[in-house]
Amino acid sequence: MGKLFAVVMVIITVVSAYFVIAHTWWMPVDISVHGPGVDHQLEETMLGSGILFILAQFVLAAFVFFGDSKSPRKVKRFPGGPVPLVVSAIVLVGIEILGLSLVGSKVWAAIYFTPPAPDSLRVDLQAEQFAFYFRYPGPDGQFGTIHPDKISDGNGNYYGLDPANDVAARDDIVVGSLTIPVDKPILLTMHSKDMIHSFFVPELRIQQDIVPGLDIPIHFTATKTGKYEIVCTQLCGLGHYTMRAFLEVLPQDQFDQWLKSQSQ
Amino acid sequence: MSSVAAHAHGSSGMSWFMKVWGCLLILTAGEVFLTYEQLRLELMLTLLMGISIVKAALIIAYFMHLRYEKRSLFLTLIPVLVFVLVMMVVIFPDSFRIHSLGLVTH
Amino acid sequence: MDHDSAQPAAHHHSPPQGFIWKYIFSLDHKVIGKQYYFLSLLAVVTGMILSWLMRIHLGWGAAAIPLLSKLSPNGAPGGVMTPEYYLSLMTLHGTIMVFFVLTTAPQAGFGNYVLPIQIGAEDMAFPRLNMLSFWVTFVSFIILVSSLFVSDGPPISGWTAYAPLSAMGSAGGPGLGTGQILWAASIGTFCIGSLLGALNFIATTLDLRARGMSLARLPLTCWAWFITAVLSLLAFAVLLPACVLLILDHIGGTSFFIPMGLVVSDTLQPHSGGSPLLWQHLFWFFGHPEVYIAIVPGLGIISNVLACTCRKPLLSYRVLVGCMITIAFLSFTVWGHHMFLSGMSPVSGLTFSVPTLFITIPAAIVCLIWLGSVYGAKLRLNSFGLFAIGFISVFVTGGLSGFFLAQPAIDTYLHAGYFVVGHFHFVMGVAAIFGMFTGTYFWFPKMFGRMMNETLGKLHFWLTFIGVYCIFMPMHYLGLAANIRRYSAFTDDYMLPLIPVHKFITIAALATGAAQLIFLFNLFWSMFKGKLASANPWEATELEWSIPSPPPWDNFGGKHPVVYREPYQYNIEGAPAEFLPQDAPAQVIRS
Amino acid sequence: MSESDVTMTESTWSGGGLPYAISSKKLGMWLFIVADSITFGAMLVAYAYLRVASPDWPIPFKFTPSIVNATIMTFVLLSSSITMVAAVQAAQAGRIAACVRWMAATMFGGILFDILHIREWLGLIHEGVRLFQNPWGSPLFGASFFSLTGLHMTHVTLGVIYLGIVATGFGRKKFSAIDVEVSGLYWHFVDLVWMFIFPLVYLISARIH
Repeated sequence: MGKLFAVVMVIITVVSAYFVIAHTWWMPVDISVHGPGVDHQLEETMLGSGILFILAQFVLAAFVFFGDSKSPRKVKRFPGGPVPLVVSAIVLVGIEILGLSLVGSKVWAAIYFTPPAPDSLRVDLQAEQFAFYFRYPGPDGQFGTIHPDKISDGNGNYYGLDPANDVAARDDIVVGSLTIPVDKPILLTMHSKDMIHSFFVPELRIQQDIVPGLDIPIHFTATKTGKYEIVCTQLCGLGHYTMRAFLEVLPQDQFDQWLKSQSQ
Repeated sequence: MSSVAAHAHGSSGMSWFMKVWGCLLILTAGEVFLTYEQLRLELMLTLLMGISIVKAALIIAYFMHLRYEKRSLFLTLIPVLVFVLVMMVVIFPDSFRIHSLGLVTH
Repeated sequence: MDHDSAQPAAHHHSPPQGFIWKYIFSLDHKVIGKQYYFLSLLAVVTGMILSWLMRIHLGWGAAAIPLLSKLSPNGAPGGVMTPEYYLSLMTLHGTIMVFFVLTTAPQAGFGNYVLPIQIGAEDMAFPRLNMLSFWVTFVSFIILVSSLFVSDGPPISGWTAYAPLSAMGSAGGPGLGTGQILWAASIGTFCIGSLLGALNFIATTLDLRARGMSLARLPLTCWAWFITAVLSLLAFAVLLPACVLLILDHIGGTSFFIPMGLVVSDTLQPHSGGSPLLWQHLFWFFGHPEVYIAIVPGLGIISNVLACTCRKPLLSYRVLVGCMITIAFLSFTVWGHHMFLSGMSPVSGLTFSVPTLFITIPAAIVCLIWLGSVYGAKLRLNSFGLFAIGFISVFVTGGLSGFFLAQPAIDTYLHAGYFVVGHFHFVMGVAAIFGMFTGTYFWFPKMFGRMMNETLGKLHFWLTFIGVYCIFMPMHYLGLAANIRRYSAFTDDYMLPLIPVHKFITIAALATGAAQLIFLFNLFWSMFKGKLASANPWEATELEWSIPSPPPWDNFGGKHPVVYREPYQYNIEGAPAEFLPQDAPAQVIRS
Repeated sequence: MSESDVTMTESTWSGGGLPYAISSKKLGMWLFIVADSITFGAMLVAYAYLRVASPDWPIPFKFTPSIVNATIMTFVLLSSSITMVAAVQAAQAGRIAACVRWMAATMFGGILFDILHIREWLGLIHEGVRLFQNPWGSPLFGASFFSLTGLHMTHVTLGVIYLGIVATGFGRKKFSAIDVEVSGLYWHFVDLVWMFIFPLVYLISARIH
């Protein structure tokens, strides 16, 4: 039975590892400036824990393979006793942890601790049950104030703007998908009108919960043009799975043209 | 062995408890006095919590007899309790975050 | 020290009379342990059926499940479930599995049955409280299940019940009115039951140990139950007020978890001032220790059984105890890693990742000590031995994927995907369930006085072991491809190519689930028809194997056992016997 | 079976005795108190968290009558603790009648506390304070005030019932002095919690001028 276990264990380990090594299912290509840091961190961790995974399962398989109860030999103590194992675990895992934390904290800092570039394009995101709405400040560069009592999906005032009394609100552009210029820093301010939602673009390597009651800013720069999906990743109600929007990264001139066409 | 019975028997024990009770009343009066003085909120909060912890310690030590039990009981219960309560304080940065990121709607 | 207080509280209650006092409102820890065990069994079957339904829906969304339309005409018209019904099932699956299976069976079930015997006591310290704990837990289960039958159905907010979705009432979606209140009431009740149980376990372990059973001689199972009880006592005390506040948000109109200016279906909500993050903090302050409440008893059971399987002492008893205590301590400092992307202060995120990563050190040491114990062993691989070895494998696998999620930078990508689902199912679900299987195969002869069928047991192991890898390993791949969890269907373009993987998982889940029928058959068949068990069929050393199977109602028949040595003394050099029971004096063994 | 086989590393922790030299019931009550402290701690932390986050938190308590009333309540509760101490002393000395009398005095203190508290609640409700609104500012003021003091009042009320049961049982010699002492632990704990609720809920919400 021990030998069978060892064989099964080895097969499971090899098959499990194969799909990771072959990248059969893997992250989509990164399109952000900070993304390579995330990818690198993930690959390093995959390498470290992959080696540990294979090693641990193989060693377990080997010990079980040779641990047959029918052999007449006596039981053997593990050479050296527990101390070398404990010390090496503390040292090796400790070093791994410190390394990962140090490198990882830099990646995290690049996303969250750096201030947005002063020339960032400011975009507002409002999430509601099962839709994202994006808002551009328009020619005046200012966002109109949000009045929750004026929010109405019925008459299309998704943001609760009051253009009659609020000058800044008059030229705000509200659209259902996020269009941004390539290679330009974006400052996205997120808020939610009802539940907790989450903004996730796998290609951008950015995920952030959108919490009602908080205006959470996040900034990024996209490096490749194209059309990508934005998905909601925080359970927000029965239509959670349908909640998505598109991110379109355009060359600067096309973006300017698009923005112009929207403000008319 | 220092059991409760050995320590707190008879009237001498009771008069000692009355003194503790007196201390508690005086500390309470002190708290009310501080309130009347209307100090800065942070300062007042620190002082009030300090006094409250002293009062709690008096109640635990004398009324609840923890002082007369084996030291190991104190060493088991109180550090665990303090540790868990102190860990809860870690949530406060997010409370202040509501100030800086709170939704501006009006 | 006066004489009276130095004696362990003896419980000379007379043997119970009549069916009700013997089997329903019994004060006997053994009966209560079995009651917990069967409650968990009922819960795990329910939870598993729910997961089957969910898996079928994820693999074949349009497929009609005929019985389902009868069970819930609203939730599954024509047998095809609605998105909200999927979310209801998901919520119930999570809640039932986490609370009524992972928290209940290993700790309250096996712990109740085995702990008093292993420490040489007649019963728990507070038998009446023990009975109360069970019935409170039972009531809480009934409350939870009753949410299936209210008109709106069970809540759809997941087992984490994130506010404001869970706090807003039925405006937010189906099941969030009465169903959500029932959920919160059920969990609040469960907290009370667990708190009472926990203080009973702690007092029992400290006060009722037999003479010679020093802390350094406690079987590792007892250490694990003791540590888990401490965790429960501290963690459930936080969830309880959180549930009370959530209920108040519903029925009192308060807004603890709901901020100002929310608009749901074009209606401005009257709430103001609350914070959704407050719920998450309170919940995860409980929630992370809860993960260890689920798994630490497993660590204890596996350590205990591994020594018996390997026929040699564990590589280091003290290191294992130390690691379990360290893990328990650290579990109170890491809850923020569930909230890296929740809008929590990013500085806190970084701070929380450090203790989270550090918790891997004691966990790694535990695994290494187990591996070192398996080295050079004379393995007796019967059903429980196989499950114990299998536990090591799945625990390592699940633990290693935790490495990724502990780092906020990587969590940015993996946070809400199937990678997380694979991770926690391996490390908390499968590992803990393997612990329960191990415990069942190991203690069944003691609990029911009969042996389980070994062939069926081994068949059950092979199907389950291969099955869980087929189910949960592909989930990691799905997560790497950014497949989002808690979706009732995959409509996003980039997720469409992943649906075949979901189909594979569904088939694996149905097959593995079917394999559990073998276990259920084995369990109930053996209970009545199994071979009669001897007192010590596994030649183990702990106290429960020194008394008849099943034990008499007062465990040791009025005798007071005395403990002479550490547990797990197998194949000791120069010892007079292959194994040395804890309570046998040296000269008895020699003769 | 020879005694020498039992090697004892540490006498009190090696089994066969009570390591803390207190009865299991008392240990159980201490453990309950730890858990309940954390429950109250979590409530107070939640209250503080919300209060810090709300700029419009009202400070409505005038010195008279609110603070004075709360101070009297504190006095009543502290005094009921000292009568409980006397009850435990009497129980340990075997003076059953005296113990029952002191416990009755303690229960009277608890009931008086409840009455003063309910009177205060009614006053606030009359002023328009509800769980979900109040005339002065953040609606969470009423929510946290009523839930915190309500939880405490529930503890006081249950405590009065608990003391009543123990006193009756002790009077009929069904319960021992240890049971009285354990009920005393609970009562002092209820008192202790008030020592934090009093400053955190009342004193820092006081409006003097």
